[in-house]
Amino acid sequence: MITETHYLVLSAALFAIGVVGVMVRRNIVVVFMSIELMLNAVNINLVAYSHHLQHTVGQVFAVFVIAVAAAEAAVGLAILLAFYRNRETVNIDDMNLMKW
Amino acid sequence: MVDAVVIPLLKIVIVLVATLTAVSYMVLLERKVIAWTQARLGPMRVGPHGILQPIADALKLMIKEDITPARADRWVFTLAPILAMVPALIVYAVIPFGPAVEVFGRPVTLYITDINVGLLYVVSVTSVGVYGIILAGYASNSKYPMLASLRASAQLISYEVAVTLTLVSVVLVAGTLSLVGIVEAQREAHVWYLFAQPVAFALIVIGGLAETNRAPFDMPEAEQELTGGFHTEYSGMRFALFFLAEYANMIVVSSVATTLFLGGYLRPFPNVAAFGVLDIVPSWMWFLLKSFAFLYFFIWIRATLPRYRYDQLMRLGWKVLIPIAIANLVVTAIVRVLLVARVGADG
Amino acid sequence: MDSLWLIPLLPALGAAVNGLVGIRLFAKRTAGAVAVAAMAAAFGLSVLAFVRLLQLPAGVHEINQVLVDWLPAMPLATHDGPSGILAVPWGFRLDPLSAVMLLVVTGIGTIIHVYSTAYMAHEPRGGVARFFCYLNLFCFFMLTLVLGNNFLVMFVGWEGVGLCSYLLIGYWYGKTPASDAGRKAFVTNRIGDWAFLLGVFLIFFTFGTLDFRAVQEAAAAMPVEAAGWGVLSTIALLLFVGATGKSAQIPLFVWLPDAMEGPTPVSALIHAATMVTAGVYMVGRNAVLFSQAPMVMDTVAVVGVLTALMAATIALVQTDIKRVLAYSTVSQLGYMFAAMGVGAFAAGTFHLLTHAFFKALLFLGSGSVIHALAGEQDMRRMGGLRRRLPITYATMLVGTLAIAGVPPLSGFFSKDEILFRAFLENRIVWALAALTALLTAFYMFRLMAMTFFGGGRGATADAGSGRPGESPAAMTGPLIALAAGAVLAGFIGIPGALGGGNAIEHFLEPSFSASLPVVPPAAAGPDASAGHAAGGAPASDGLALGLMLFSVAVAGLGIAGAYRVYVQRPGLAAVLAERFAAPHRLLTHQYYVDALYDATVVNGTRATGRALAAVDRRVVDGTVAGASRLTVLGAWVASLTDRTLVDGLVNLLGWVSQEGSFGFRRLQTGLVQNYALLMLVGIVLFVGVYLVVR
Amino acid sequence: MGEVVGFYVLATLILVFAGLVITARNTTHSVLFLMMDFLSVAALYVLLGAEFVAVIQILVYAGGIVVLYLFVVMLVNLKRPPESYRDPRRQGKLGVVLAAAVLVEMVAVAGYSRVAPAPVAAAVSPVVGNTEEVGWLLYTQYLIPFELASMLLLVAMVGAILLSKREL
Repeated sequence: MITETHYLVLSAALFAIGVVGVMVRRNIVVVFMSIELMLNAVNINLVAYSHHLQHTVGQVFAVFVIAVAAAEAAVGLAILLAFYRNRETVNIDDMNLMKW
Repeated sequence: MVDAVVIPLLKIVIVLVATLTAVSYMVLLERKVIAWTQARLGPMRVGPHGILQPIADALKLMIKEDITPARADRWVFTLAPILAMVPALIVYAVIPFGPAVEVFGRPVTLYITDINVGLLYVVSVTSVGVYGIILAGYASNSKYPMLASLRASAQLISYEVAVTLTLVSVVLVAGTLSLVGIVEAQREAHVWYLFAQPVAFALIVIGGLAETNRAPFDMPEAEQELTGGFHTEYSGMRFALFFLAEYANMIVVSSVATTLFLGGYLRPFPNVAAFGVLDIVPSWMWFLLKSFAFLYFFIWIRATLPRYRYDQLMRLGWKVLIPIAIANLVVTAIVRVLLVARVGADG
Repeated sequence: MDSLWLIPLLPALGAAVNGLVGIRLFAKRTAGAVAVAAMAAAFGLSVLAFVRLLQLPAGVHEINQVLVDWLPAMPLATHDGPSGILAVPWGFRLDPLSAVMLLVVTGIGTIIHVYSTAYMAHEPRGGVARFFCYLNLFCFFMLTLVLGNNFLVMFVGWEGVGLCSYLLIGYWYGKTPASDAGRKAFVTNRIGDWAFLLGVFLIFFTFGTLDFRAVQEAAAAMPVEAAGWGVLSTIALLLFVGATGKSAQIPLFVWLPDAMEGPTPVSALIHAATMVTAGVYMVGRNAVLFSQAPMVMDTVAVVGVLTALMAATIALVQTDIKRVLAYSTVSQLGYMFAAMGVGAFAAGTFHLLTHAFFKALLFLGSGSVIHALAGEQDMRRMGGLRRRLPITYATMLVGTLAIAGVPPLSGFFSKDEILFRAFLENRIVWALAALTALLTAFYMFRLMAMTFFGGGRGATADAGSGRPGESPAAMTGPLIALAAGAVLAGFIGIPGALGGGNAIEHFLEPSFSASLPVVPPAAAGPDASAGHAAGGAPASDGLALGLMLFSVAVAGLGIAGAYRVYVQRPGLAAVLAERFAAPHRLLTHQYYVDALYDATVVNGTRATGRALAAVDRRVVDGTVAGASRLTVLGAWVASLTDRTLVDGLVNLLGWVSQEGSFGFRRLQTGLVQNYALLMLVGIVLFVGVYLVVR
Repeated sequence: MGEVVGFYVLATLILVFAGLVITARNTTHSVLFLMMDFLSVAALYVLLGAEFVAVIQILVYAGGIVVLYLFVVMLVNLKRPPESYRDPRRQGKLGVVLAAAVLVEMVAVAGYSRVAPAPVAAAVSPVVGNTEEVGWLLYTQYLIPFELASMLLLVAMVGAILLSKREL
């Protein structure tokens, strides 16, 4: 029997993997992808509860999350491209101008 | 057990084999038709009138050396044709070839499955098909495939928008996403959607040509510019997969168009009893006839029209088709709301 | 009747035209023509008015005209109660006295205007217009003074002529002596004016009115203050002090010689013929008032005669031709005051008239000489001009004879009348006056001798190349006219002793008496001043003749002395000067009066000014500076507080922020993942807290 | 039974692909693994009876977003290795530790939620079918968020075009 706890643990694991990706990778594209992983973890959670509670609203929110993810990816990658055009790098450690 | 496993598996196998065979002969058909159009004979050596030419081609491709370029991304290079082929094939899961029929006293539906998001399924799966092209260009580590794959994927993504928007208006008319449901809706509406949504049909035809990289939108394979297109570096069986995928996609497009606009497996005038004599031809045969006509139309166009320039292609997609699709959608929605209101008043 | 107000107005118009338009636009000739035309018209109107005055029915001796109400009726009060209603009309009155003055001013003024057109011909164009503007303006004020029917209108003219005098003395304002002289005249006159104004106040306070006629009537009604000093005496004294200022009497005579810095026509018109006689006129105008104050009358006589004597002695040694004439003027004015002082108002006025003719003549003649010598005024550099300037010589000789009292010229009659009246009143005055007459004859012929006789000296000797010629007709014409006047003016006052009717005295009589029903003409002398004419006319014919002979002899003696000293033995003057060195020095230094004034008044004023300035600097400025020091100190303290306390707090805040941010900024590495790390820490902590608390 | 097998298979696929995404040396491979991961997640949604979300997941994520990533990777991955420079302050290990802490905590939370409140009553919906329900909710109760999301997408589109155009 698969309970919602299974899904939650799966979601938590996926989220943790995303966090690790965000934390350790220096290629900003990979970091973006790790964020997408985290968003997917959230979506799994939402859909799992939707299933568990027999209520569609979780899916509605998942759709919203997907929309936001699409927007985030579009703008984020556009910024990345603009940055790459100027600095010839996608290394996140090179993007440290915004500091004291 | 039989109903749950055996029959679906049988259906899958039949569809796969039929599709692959159809694809093979599709190639022959195209060569013949174009040859005739150009007052040639086409393949004539293998079998009578070259009827066995596809088998010879298949054998040739299978026994040819499969070359992987030296600096290629090996895994992706192998994955790309698979990613091109798989979506093209799994779309057939939702294509309704015919209604439920009695086979050996057992009711069998003439489609693999009918999911309630069937149309969305088709759209999403075909959208995954673009990976094959992109990855092929990337993995080849070569200029021409790279450019071709970028062109192709841009073209696919652009026209996907227009096609999807057009499909929405059809869905609005039918009131369902299920392909079977759409066919049945045409039966109830007493009319093919070709006549209810002529603009949408035109858009689907144009968009379908572009989605399948067919002439006059065959930029990704423009020999004069890009040698062989995104699969320039491919050879042997992997090339065959791309080839099959392309023609499989053509069949998918014609199948979907048939289902949506030409009444699918329905005989002409399904509600008019006077035409009952037409029921001699089985429903799946009607479907195949319509699809064949569509495919013939594709070949015809290829033989007739010159190729678009790339910027003209993109302009057509973004500045003509998408606005028309949106306008069509809006008009359809308004008309639908008015009709529902009238029906409500009548009821 | 209606034209009375036009008489002063015409010169005013001329002044306005010349001043507002002429200085910029008029040619010299145009400016002169305008001024002369204005004066000539005024003279014509004056003659008409005079004729009308003569044609008045018996018993009426004045023409009144009120132009407009100047000050509206305004009741004034003191602690003791109401003192009267101050209502001053802008009124003119023509009576015999003012008629004489009117004719003098307009007539001689016109002549001098004509003379000026030639004399000022070498001035710049705008300067000529300015000069005629001033000159016309002076005439306007002088006529206002003369015609005014009350003290206030008179005062307007009084001050106006002072102003014009100042302007004309300083006409060449580029020359320091000229502008200094102008200021000196103005300031000196102010002293007299101050007294005059006080007198006017006292008059109003006493009588409640300012109208001449009313004041005379009221004064006549009061008892004569023969023994005690009363308010009338005070008034009279104050008015007389005012007169000494205007008429250059002791002690305020010092400005007149310096006023010779002005152009010669100015000297002739203002400082000989008209303005300086304003004091005499004023005293004559208030004859009744003065008569009620015998002590002041004596003072007037003594001051007058002393002035006459002193000025005559100073004139003996002056070398500047115009200064000689200036001191002569002072001396003759002294004569007039002496006449007034002895009650011979008509004689004084008569002398005023004749003196106006011959002194103006002399000044214009000297101007002709100066003009011919291109500005030379020193007599020691003149001589032998008799042949070169025949007309000037002739006319000036007439004037000199007149002033010396040689019969039958005008001076003889007027001066003799004064001497006669003085002899009757006061022998000391007579003696001094006679001595003055001797000196007058002497110094005037000294002037003639040094200028016209002998050999050429200085300027005249140098003039061999550009020899001086006779002046133009515009200058000689007036000379001749004035010479005629100097000859003939005396015949209107031939005393009874010579078989004359003494017409002028009878004519003037109404002006010096209190009430209109005048005494019969037979009663010679000022009947209003009863008790003074003790000598009585019937007993004096022989005496008068004797005195005439005496004065002619005196004049002859003076002339002869001068002829001997300066013509026959030219070196004698220097010898005499050496022999009487001390008196000579005293005279050349004008009795050290100027030095005395400088030492006392001028330096005193200066010292006071300096002391006050010192007080201002030390005390007032010190206080202000002290206050500012205190302010500066306070501001310094405040700024110290501001710098240390307030700024310190602010800086402390900034320092804390800065140092703190130096630490905190290490948190901002610019690495996105470090921020994400912190976020993660926060998530872990929050979820941990949730798990623990739940 | 089938659900259990499906769940474990899909869960394994999801986690393995996710791990491969963050560990793959080649960024293109990462993108491919990401696509696989998303497809697996889509399958999981099907398992959970959320067909619409599953299809959208494929259409938007696999067919759209990941293609976008692929494009970008191909555009930027051409020169020097992207991870050549390493900032000494990045504290990557601490991040991993914290990620593990988060995992532990969230599992703990999931354990507590076993006693979660009873399932709420299903929304009263006039339509049947997963897609219809989602659409019904989107166009009724969540209309304003839906419109806002569309506005967000529009703005994102305009912004992306502005940012990526070389010159306007």
